[in-house]
Formats: sequence, structure tokens, C-alpha cells
Amino acid sequence: MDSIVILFISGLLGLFVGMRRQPLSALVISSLGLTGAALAAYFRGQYTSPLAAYTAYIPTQSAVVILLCIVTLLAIWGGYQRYRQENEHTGDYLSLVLFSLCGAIMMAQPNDLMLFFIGLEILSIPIYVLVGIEKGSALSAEAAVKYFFTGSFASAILLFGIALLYGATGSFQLVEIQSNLAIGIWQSPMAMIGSLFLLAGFAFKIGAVPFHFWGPDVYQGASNAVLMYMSTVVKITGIYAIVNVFGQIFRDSYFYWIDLISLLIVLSMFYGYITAWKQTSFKRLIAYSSIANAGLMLFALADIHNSNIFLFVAAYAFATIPLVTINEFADQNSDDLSNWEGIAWKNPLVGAALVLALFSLAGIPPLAGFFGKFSLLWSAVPHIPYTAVLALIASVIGAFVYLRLLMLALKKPEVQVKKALSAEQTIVLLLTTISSITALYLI
Amino acid sequence: MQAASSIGTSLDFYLFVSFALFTIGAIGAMTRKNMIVLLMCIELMLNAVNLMLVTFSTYYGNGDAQIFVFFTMVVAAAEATVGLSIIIMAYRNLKSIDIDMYNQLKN
Amino acid sequence: MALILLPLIFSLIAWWIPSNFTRIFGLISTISTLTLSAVTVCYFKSNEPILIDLGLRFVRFSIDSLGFTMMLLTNAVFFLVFLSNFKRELVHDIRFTALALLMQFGLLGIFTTNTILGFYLFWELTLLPIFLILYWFGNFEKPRAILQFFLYTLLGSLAMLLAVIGLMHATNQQTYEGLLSADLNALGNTSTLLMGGFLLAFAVKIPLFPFHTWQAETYTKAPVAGTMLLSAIMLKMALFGLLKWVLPIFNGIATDFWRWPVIVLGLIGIIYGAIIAIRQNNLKTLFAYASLSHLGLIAAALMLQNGETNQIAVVQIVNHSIVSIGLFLAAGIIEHRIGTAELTGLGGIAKVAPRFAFWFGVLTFVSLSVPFTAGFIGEFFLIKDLFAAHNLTGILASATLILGAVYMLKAYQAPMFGPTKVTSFEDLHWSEITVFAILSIAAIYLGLSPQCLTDFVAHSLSQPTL
Amino acid sequence: MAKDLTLLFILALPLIGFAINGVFGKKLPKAFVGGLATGVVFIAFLLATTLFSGLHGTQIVKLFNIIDFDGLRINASFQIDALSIWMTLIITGIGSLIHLFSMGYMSHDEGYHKFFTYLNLFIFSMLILVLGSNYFVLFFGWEGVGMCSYLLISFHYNDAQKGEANSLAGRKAFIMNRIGDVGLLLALFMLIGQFQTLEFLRIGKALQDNAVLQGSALFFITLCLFIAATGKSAQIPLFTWLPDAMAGPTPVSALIHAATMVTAGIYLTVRSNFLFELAPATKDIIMYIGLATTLLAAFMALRQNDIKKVLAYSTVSQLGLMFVALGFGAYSVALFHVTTHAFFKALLFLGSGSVIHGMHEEQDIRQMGGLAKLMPITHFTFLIGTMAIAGIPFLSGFFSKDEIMAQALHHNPTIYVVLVLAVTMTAVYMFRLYFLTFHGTFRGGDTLKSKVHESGTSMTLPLIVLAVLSVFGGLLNLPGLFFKNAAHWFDHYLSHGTMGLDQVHNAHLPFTTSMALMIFASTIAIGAFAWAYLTYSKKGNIAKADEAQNGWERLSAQKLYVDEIYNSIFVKPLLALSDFAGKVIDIQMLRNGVYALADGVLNTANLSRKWQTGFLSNYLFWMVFGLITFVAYYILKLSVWH
Repeated sequence: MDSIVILFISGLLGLFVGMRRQPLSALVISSLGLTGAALAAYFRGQYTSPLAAYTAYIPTQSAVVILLCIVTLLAIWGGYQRYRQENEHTGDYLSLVLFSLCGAIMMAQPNDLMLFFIGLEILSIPIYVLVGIEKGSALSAEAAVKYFFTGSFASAILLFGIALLYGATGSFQLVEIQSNLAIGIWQSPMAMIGSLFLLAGFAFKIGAVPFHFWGPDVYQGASNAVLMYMSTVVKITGIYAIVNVFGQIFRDSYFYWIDLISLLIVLSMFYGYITAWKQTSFKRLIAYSSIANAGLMLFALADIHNSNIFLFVAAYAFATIPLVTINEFADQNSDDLSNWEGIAWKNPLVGAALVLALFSLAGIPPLAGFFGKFSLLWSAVPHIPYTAVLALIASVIGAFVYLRLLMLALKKPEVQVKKALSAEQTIVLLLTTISSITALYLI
Repeated sequence: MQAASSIGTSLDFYLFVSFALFTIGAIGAMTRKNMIVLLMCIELMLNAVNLMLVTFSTYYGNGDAQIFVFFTMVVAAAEATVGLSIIIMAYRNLKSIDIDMYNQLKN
Repeated sequence: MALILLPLIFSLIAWWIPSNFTRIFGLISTISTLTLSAVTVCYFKSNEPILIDLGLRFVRFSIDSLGFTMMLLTNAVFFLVFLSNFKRELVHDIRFTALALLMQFGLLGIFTTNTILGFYLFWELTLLPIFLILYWFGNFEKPRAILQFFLYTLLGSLAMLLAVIGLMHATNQQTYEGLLSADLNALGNTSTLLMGGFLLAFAVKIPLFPFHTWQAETYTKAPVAGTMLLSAIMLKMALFGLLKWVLPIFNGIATDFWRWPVIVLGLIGIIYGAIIAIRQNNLKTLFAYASLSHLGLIAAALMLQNGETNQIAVVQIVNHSIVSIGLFLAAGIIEHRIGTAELTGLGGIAKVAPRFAFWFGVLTFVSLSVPFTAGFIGEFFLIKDLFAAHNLTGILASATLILGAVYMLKAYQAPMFGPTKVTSFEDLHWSEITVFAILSIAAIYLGLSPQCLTDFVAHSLSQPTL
Repeated sequence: MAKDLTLLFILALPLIGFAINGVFGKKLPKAFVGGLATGVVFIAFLLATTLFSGLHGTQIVKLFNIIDFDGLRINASFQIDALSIWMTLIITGIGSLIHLFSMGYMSHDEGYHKFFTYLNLFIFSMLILVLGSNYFVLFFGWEGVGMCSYLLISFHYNDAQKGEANSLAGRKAFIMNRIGDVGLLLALFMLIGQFQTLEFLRIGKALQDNAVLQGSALFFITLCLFIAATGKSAQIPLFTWLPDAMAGPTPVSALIHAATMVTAGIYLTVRSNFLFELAPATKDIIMYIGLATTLLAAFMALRQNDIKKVLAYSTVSQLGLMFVALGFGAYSVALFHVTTHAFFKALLFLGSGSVIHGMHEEQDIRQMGGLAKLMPITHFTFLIGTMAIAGIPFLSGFFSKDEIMAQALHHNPTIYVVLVLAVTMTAVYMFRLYFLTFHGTFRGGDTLKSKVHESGTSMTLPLIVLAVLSVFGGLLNLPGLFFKNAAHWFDHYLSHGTMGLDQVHNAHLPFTTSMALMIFASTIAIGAFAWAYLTYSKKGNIAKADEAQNGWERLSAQKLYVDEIYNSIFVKPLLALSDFAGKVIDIQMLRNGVYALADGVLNTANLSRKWQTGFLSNYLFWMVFGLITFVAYYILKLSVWH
């Protein structure tokens, strides 16, 4: 709760400072806000908070909050360069991010569907705006339109599911719903169909096939900064929410929906990776890779009683952010893959970060990505082994995609032109690189 | 769950109406090209949900759902504002509100 | 512990070494690793493995005599690779040095780790550097060829990952001893499937017959050093895994199920590789198929799960490392000095480079497994045991002797003797001569008294015979 | 000196020579190199004689342990008995002579030290072969001599015009030998399977205590052993390498391809007599193969015009003769012929070497003639050798060959008849060779004639020694009809000191028969002599040019086209198969198959991207579609499970 408040306040401050056209100070403020939120989450319960009473309503784990804050911080810094130059919307941008982060924290691990829905909207609505934040560009506008309509459509569906659940159980409290369902009502079609509507809504949020269509278009239309934020925070929140809701409410009807999950997994991974192969736009490539990774994340539902998704999402975020940052570094205004040719040679740090990030996404040990994948499969294999087999085959294709990008980036150019990273980018790359290595301590 | 109160038997009727509304909204959203109409369709869907929530709340006789309805309305309003502004911005760029004009982003 | 971590440390240091000291650094670091392990082996008692616990959850190390052998082999191979490339551009490149050392670390990890997950981790860890080495220093005109190598390996190792997870779930064990004690026959067909997962990974690496198509192309296009590393030590990972992990652990239903399929594939590989090698025009391709043939023999023999066969198999593994280093070095020298390894463009080198002719000849005979060389002992006993298993297998396997003579003599005579096409050829550099000499001495020593090695590894190979 | 130490010295000396010459040879003066190489072999010979004199029974010298498994233990151990020592004497004795000869012959060769290094290495491996006390050590030597023979045949690999041919000949020899080796290998495996040991004595012991053998094991073992023998001893079907092996320097042909290595097959058979005795079927096979070989080879020799080729085929033929004897189980007889053959064939080869040396590398006898006056010593010794091999009475060849004929007659008269034919041909082509070379007029042109000279002492001395041996070699094993007490000395010597040979006893013919045989044989020989003298010396007609040959002559000159047949049956198909496997199966089917698979998977991307149309309404539609699918699935599942 404290975290949310801190974020909200710093968001407001950022807004005002932004009006004063002081991008740097806006950055500082929001960074401070994020850090403060993270710290508040870290020290939760070790100090007497004035809001302690309300904390019960938003029981999001500290770890998740911290993860979200750090990821957002990295995303902001990684994409900050452009906003520093033409400081039109810096303040708006930053504060919108912070606001939607509040929503993310609210919805990540809900215990009440009402708060969850509100959190969801608080998360989404700012992003609709963020996507369309480039006034001049038609692509940005189109992306915003598409995202807005699909998004609100999805939230309507989700809402309908909530309503049906309420109809079946007469409560929004996850605990009560679970207990009510547990006493046998869960076989009532209404509850089940409600759960399916929820599933559809979640699938949209994390962008699993066939609810993924908004992904590539919106990612391409959005700026690198927003892309970073969307592709990480939204997914993380979405997967956490689905794990919580399904883990709490529908654990008894596991048998009915697990096959659907497997279907989503297989579809998403194969479709995502295969389609990524032919992309010429980096952002679309990242979008498809994120679709495939959404499929992987869904493995967390295979073993709902102890699903450990944290490692994977962290690894995924820490691998995606540097890539997008490097895309920003390559060329701010275009996302054509041709910019990536031989980019590793422009700057050693970029090279290192790139290699590690891509191998981490491909899931090669000893990088973080592998351990994430391993922890997921570890709990999944006993429950849905054949899905796991298919998933691994798909991830071979995925490795192809990433290696293609890697080979493109490592291609030695005739003339080596050095190019300096901006300070924030350097920090981001360093942090992500280190973190993707230090996953070793998990061995 | 306590027993059904006043509207007990006609519960199904309300449900049917709201479901119908929802379906109409969904189909409209899928078929219509005008963005304003699209927005309206989505509003319709949300309101269908509202109706259902209210129905259930009366059925169970507890007020949670009705509170939820208010929230939903607020959310819907917010969405409408954001949506409209987005539409306007889009219109500035493409001089059209026909949704099919907006397909430069594709593979 | 330093035994294992030393290469990693070096590979990290390497990035900060100025480029004109690079090759010295590579040499020094490999030498020091080698000497360290050589010194330790003196204090090593083969019946009490060295235990190393870094307090990690999934990875623990336990160096038994087999592991120690492979470790020495690895260090020696890397030392020789660096020494033999001392005159090349390659070792001036910091990236190669660092990656190679990283790879060395991975290999040492594989050979010494005590947990199945650790085995997988290091297995994959070696993949990263070799991929970069191949990509940066190889001359693959199409990325497809190198991706093919990667596809194969990755497919295999992911199958292994599943098998590892399944194994750990099924047995609730992760250490070698634990898995040995676990009774997998209780799992029935599941154990067969799990073993299949491992075998797929190994079959790609060894490589066995239908999974070998990456080999020839990769060997031909890779830089010589990369090819040496691949064939001399990386392919041994699979044999080692077969020998140390899979066969003892799955002993029972699973091995009974897989034995003959693998043996048959191995035999096909032996004959198929040899026959193809006869007509290859590129020296490196020829040697690639030759090693397909040689390794098929070892793999087939391992499946017999006979303690003594395994001891000899170790001898043959070492021998194959010696041979492949030597031959690929020779091929590389030719390629490097003349610019082509195509036999049609070569001939009469022996006139202009007598020293090279001599040493290449020695290595050729070593690979022909003439008496007084390790290969003689190795092939003799491996084929003997295959023959004992089934006459036909023995007879087919012994075809490798004849066909081997055919293609090896061709590979030696065509460039060395034959019509004079090469008029100027810079004779061997001292570093290269040293390498050749070391190899030959090692081969001959092993050929005269293999007992020292077989006794050394015997303890860790005391597995249930059939 | 203790026996085992002596033995070790015998083995070590050639190795030392090999090491020193191999390492420092290039620096050292030629005289020293040659002297050292010759010296070590000669000392080895002297040591061998001491062993020979002090020989009683069988003694095993264990050097060290090669491999030690509880199933099987193999030692590097050596065996001193009549057979091995006898072979040692031949190898070192003839070997030292030929070393001596080479010092002169190779004097102008730049690879002088290399040559002697290889020769010593060969002597070493050959000694290992004959002295080994088990089949494994024997196999060591077996492969070793193969390697050396390869090295020495292709010794002149960088000769201007013949270089490639030389190296190819070496390759052919090595591969053919390898085929034989595989036979030996399999035999060893089967022996291990049967006896769990490879020691000659143990196996022989086990057989004497009539150990039970499974089924036809013995037949297959002996058969494989014989296959090995055919490889080394150039019998049908593996004989084609020996004539090509003449590409090597002549001393090599004398040492390896006449005196020692090619007799390894006979040694192997004699050594394993206890096995062969129990496998009559194999013995028959041996006998018939030997017969065919001796006949065909003799026929091929009739019209060869290369002086060394004639000798090569005669070697093959003589070896065939020995195998016939082995087929009859007359081991000592075969070995006796090995001995005498070693004498006179070495003599002949060295003589031809001297001729070639004098003729400046000219080998075609059509270019020779009338050399008798130009190189008298060579001529004289060569004549003796020819007479010996042709079976002129009371020379060594006469006795040894006669023994074999006697065995043949005793066992199977028809075989005897065929042998007579072969022997006649032998006499004919040998005398043809002799007269064409040394008599008549010189046909090489005057320029060459002026340069022809007799060879130096280092070359003539061995000739003389060998000539003496060829004359008196027969005394070793006189037939029973002369001095009774000295008769069959060799049989007794061998049979008393060698495992298993004391079991077998050669048939002895009654006095009259053997007398008749000898007379008949000598008449054949002398007849052939006379005929050849008339045809080639008196009428002075010479060998025709290749074109002029009529049917059978061409057939003989072209070696019955065996090489061509082998080429089309084995070599070409193998190469074709290799091409097919390499290009079609491996690349087109497997590799491109993998590529096709990968591309196929990845190209579905072209399909899957079409799904992303860019139209919002489609997106919404697919979302609803997914939702409906969910519901439909749920209903389905519900209806299935309830």
C-alpha cells in the first residue's frame, strides 16, 4: 500500500515538474519514487505504516513489488534518451508509467476481484495513452486505437467473467469464492464459464495465442520506452494475477482447464517463435518472442499449488530490457533489423549485454533464462509432460530466432565505428548483464 | 447463500437480457467500422455486465455488486474519455474514423 | 577446486590482456592448468575421489579416476591446441583465448561434476563458446551450416534436459551415487524413455550414424583450432557421459532395450564413415568421416557394458584425441601454408618439407593403429569384445582396419607423395614439432603399456557387468 | 650369457640400430650408418648361433605384461625353441648379408640412412614375429613387418617418373596385407574365445589334453589363420601385391619379399601345426590353394621380361610349393624349403640387384645379354642360384623340392603330376632368364655397354656366401638314402624342439621310389637347361616385344589379367559405393533432409504471418473465437466426463 502511495505521489510530482520542462528532475523524482516504493515494499512490516490497515487489501508480495519497481526503473532509464532530447511529454510519460505501475501492484496478487479489476484498469488506461503519446505519428495513433479497443474489449470480457463468478458464488473475495466453489458449486456451468471468460481476459493481458493480436502491432507502434514497459511489467503482472486467481479459486477444477492451458502454451510458443523468424522489424520480433514467452509463463499454472514464476519473469524482463535498450541505442526512430548489423562492434558493453541477453532468452545455461525455464519445467513436467516436450521443440526454433539476431549483431563490419552509450543506457546494460549472470547463485 | 428475494423467478430473464446485450455489443464491436460505434458497443458490453451484477446483487441481497457497478461506471467513463481522445488524435493523423483505414501495422 | 576454477579465472582475466601478450597468456594459462592437474595426480589415490563442495545446491564435484583422466586429457588438449596454433593469427585474438578457456572450464566441469544437473549445466556451458568460436573464426558462407550444428546439439541437449528433470523427479536423487543406488528398473518403460533422452543428446555429439551430418560440414568450415577442440575433446563428453552416467545408472531394462540399436548404429557409422572417407577430396572432411568411423567403434563397444571393455575404451578415447589433434593439425598446416586442403591441389610436399612429411607419416601410422601405438591396443580389444558379443559385429567392425588403411594412406600419400604440385612449403615450426612429438610419444607409451591407464581408471569403472 | 639375456640382446640390437640411425642418421657418415646397421644384425646372428648351439627344449622369456584382465592376460613374452631360433638364424643371417649388400647398392641414394633405419626396424619386427611366445606378440610383428614393407616398397616415393607408382605399390601391399591381418585378428578372437589365452604352449597343451571345442571352431580358426597366411605369403587370392612390391629397392625385394617376410605365413602355419593337424578340411584347402598358386605363378613367370618380376613370380610359385607341403602336414619339409629358398632366392635377387646396379637401373632383360663376361662373379653366382632353384641335382633346391614331390606322390599321385608340371615351368623360366641375361650379345646399346661394370666387394661378397649356402644347403636334410646317420637331421632338429611337431611324422618313401623320383626330377631340370640353352643361347632368339606375343604368351605376360579383374570386381565398386554414399546418401538425403526440415518449419512463418491481418475487427473476432472455443471445449469435456 505504501509503495502505491509513494508511486502515486512521485507520479504527481513528476507531472508538475514535467510541465516545467525539466526532464532530468522528472527522471530523478520518478526514480526516487520507484526506489522508495521498492524500499517500502522491502521493509514492509518492519516499520509502522500509517496505512497498515489497508495493506490487507493489497497483499502483493514484497518481492513482486520490488521486481516491478526495478523493472520499471530500468525501462524508464533504458528508454529515456529520446525524452531527454525532445522533452515534450517527459513528465506525462513518466507519471503515466508510475500511475499504471500502481495499478500493476494492485492487480498483481489480488484477494478481491473488485480491487483486481480496478487495478487492471489503472494499469491499462495509462498505457493506452502512452502508446499514443507521439502525437505526430500515424503508427503510434493506430497502435493506440488498436490497443484501446482490443484492451477494453478484453476487460469487458473479463468483467463478464467476474460477474458470472459472482453470480455463482455471491462474493468477490477470492477466499469466499474458493470456499463456495469447494463445496461443490464449482461444477455449476456458470462458475466454469466465468472462469473461462477470466482466462480469456488474462490470456489477452499476457498476450497468448489467439488473444495476442494486439501485441505486435502495438509494440511496433509504441516507442522503445513504452515497449519496454509493456513487454515486461504488463506481462509480469498478468501472469502473477492469473496464477493467483486460478491458483486460489479454481484449484479444484484444475482438471477442466489445464488442457486449455496446454493448448495456449503450445499455440503461443510455436506461433510466436515461428512467426518471429521472418520478421524484419525488431519490435515485432520482440513482440513475437514475448508471445512465445507468455506461453512459457503459462507453465506456472501446471502446478498451481507451488508455482514459482518469479525467476522466469525476472530473467525474461532482464533479457528483454537490454535488447530494447540496444535497439534504442542502434537507432531511436527506426526499428528495422538492418540497424542491428554488426552493432556488437560499436561498443563492447553492448556486445556483452547482447550476447548474454540473447543466450539467456534462448535458455542456455548458466544464464538466468535457463534457470527460469528450468524452474518452470521442473514443476510442470510431472503434470503435463507432453506439453513440455512440445515446448522444448518450440524453444529450439526460438533459439534459432535469437541466434539469427545474434549472428546479425556479431557480424564483423568492414569499418568499425565506435558509438558511445548514454549514461542511463550504460547503467541499464550493466545491471541487466550482471543480473543475468548472477543467477548463478541459484545453482 | 441466502434464499432468493423479490425477483427470484425472473432471474433468468434478467440474465438473458444482459447476456443478449453483451452479445450484441460483442458482435457490433466485431462488425462495425465506425470507431465511435465501436466505442458505443464496448460501453454496451460493460453495461450488460452492470445489469448482470445488479441482478445478482439483488438476488443475493448483498451490496458488493452494486458498489462494483459504480466502479465499473467510473472505469467506463474513464475509458470513454481516453478512447475518445485517442480517436480524435487518430483522426488528426488519418482524417478518418473508419477502423479499417488503420491497418498499416501488420506483417 | 583450483583444478576446476582455474580456467574460468583465466578466461575472465583474458579480456583485460593486451593483444600482443595474448598468445603467451593462453599458453601460460593452459600450461599452468596442466601442470597443476599433473601435480595433483601424483597425490591422487584412485580409490578415494576428491570431493569438492562449493556449497551450491545443484552442483557438487567429485573427481574420480576416470574424471581425472579426462581432466588431464582436457588440459593436455587445450595446451596442445594453443601450442600448435602458436604461429597463427587465431591465438592473437583475445576472444578466442577467452572463449577457449571458458570452454575448458565447462569441460572440466562435465568431467568432474557429481550431480546430474551439474552435468547438464556444464554440457550446455560448452555450447556457448564453441558456437561463438565457430561463428567468429570459421568460414561458414551460409549461417545455415553453423545453425545446423546448433540445431542438432540444442535438440539433443533439450531432450537431455527433459530426461534430467524426469530422472530427478523419478528418483528424488541428484548425486551420482544416489542415482546409482536408485532402482530404475522399477520405472519400466519410463526409464527406457529417459535413457532415450540422454542417448539422443549423446548420439548427436558422438556422433552416431543418422545424427552426424553436422560433423563433416562443421569440421571443414571451422578454424583448425575449433575442429581440434571439437573432435579431440568435445565429442568425448558424450562418450564420457555414456560411460560414467547413463550406462551404470540405467543398467537394466533401459540398457537392454537400447544396447543393440546403439551398437548397430555404431557399426553403420564405422563402415559408412570409412567408405565415405575413401573418396573425400578435402582433407578435413576426410578426417571428419574418419573420426565418425572411429568413434562409432568406441560407442558400440561401450554399450557392451563390460568393465574391461570400458577400460580399453578409455585408452581408445585418449588415442582418438591424440590422433585427431595430430591429423587436424596436419590438415591445418597444409591449409594454412598452401591455402587449400583439397587433395586435387596437393602433391609432392614430402620433397620440400621432409620434417612435416615425417611427422605427418608417424601420425598417419598411429591412426592406422599399427603396433606399438595406443590405437593398436584399443582397436584390438574393442573389436575382440564386439566379436565376443556377436561374431558378425566383430567381423563388421574389423572392416575398419582395411578401409582405414585405404583412406588414411590416400590422405597421406596424395598430398605428400604423388605428382609435384607444391613447390614451396615452409617446414614445421618448433611449436608444431613439439606437438607432434608429444602426441607420438604419448601414443607409443600407451601402446606399450596401456596397463597403467586401464588400472588407473579401473576403479571408477567397476560397474555391474552383464 | 644367460639365454633370456641373449634373446633380449638379439631383439634389442636392431632396435638400437634403428634408433641411432633414425635420430642421428642424417649427420653421421654413410660408412658408419651402414656399418652400424649391418653390425647389429650380424651380432644378433652370432648371438642367435650361441642360442642355437645351446638349445634344448622350449624356454619362455617374459619381458613385461601388456594387458592383464581376469579373463585374459597377455604378456610381451618370447619363446626360444627350435622353430623360432631357426627362423631367427635365417632372418639375421640372410639379413646381415643383405645389409652388407645394400651398403654398396644404396651408396648413391640420398635416403641412405633412412633405408638402413627401415631395414633395422624390419629386422626387429620380423624377430618379434618369429620369437613371440603368443599370438598377440606375433600379431605385433605381423603388423610391424607389414608397415616396414610399406615403407620400403614406397621408399623412392619422390622418384621423378616412378615415384607415384612406387607409393601406390606400397599402398597396395599394405592394404592387401591388412586384409590378411583381419583374418589373423578374427582367428585370435576365436582362439581367445575358445582357450582364454594366446600362448602357443597353453593352446597346444589344451589341445593335447583334447579340450572340447565348440562345433567347427577349429575349422574357422585355422581357416582365418590361413587367410592371414595368404595375405603375407602372397597366395591366391591375395598374391597380386608381391609382383608390384618389386617397386622397392632390390635388397628389399631380396630380404622382405623373398627370404623372410613372405615366409611368415609358412611360419605361422608351422607354429600352429597343432591346430591345423585337427582341421583336415583346412589342410586340404591349403594344399589346393598352394597348388593353384604355384602353377599359375609359374605360368605367369614364363613370359615376364622384367628381371625382378620373373623372380617375384617364381617366389610366389615357390611359396605355393611350400603350402602344398604344409597341406600334406609335412611341416619340416616346408620349412626346409623355406630355408633353401631363402638361400637361393636371396642370391638370385641380389644377383639381379647387382645386374641392375651394373646396368644403371635397367631391368628389362630384353636390353641385357652377354653380361657373363662383363660381370663374372655375378654371373657365376646367379648361375648357381638358377641351378639351385631349377633343381639341378645335389644343390640345395634339389633336395628340398624333392622332399615335397615325395610327399605329394605319397599322398596323391595326381597332385604329384601337377607339381611336376609346375617344377618344369620353374626350370624353364629360370633358365630362360639366365640365358637371356648373361648369354648372347649385349642388346642395351654401346653407350650403356661401356658403362656396365662388375659390382664392388660389399655386393659380391654376399653373393658368394649365399652361393655357397645354396650349394650346400641341401646337406641340412639329406634324404634317407645317403649317409644314414646324418639323414633328416633337420626333421629331427625341428620335431624335437617344437610344440606339436613331435606328433607329426613325414612319410618316407621306399628306397627305389625316391631314387626314381630324384632321377626323374634331375632329368627334368637338366632337360630344361638344355632346351633353354638351345633356344636362347644357341639360336640366340630373344624375348619378343609385347605386340608380337601370341595368345598364351600374352596371357602369361599380362599375368592372366588378375589385376584388371580385381579392379573391376572390388576396387571400382567400392569407389562407386563411396561416391554414392558420400554424395547421394550423406549430403543429398541426410544433410539436405535436415535442411529441408528446418526450412520447412521456419517457412511456415510465411503462413503464420498472414494471420496478422492488421484489421482490428479480425482481432476482435479471433478473441471471441478463442473464447467460444474455450466454452465449447468445456461443454465437450463436461459431456464426456459426466
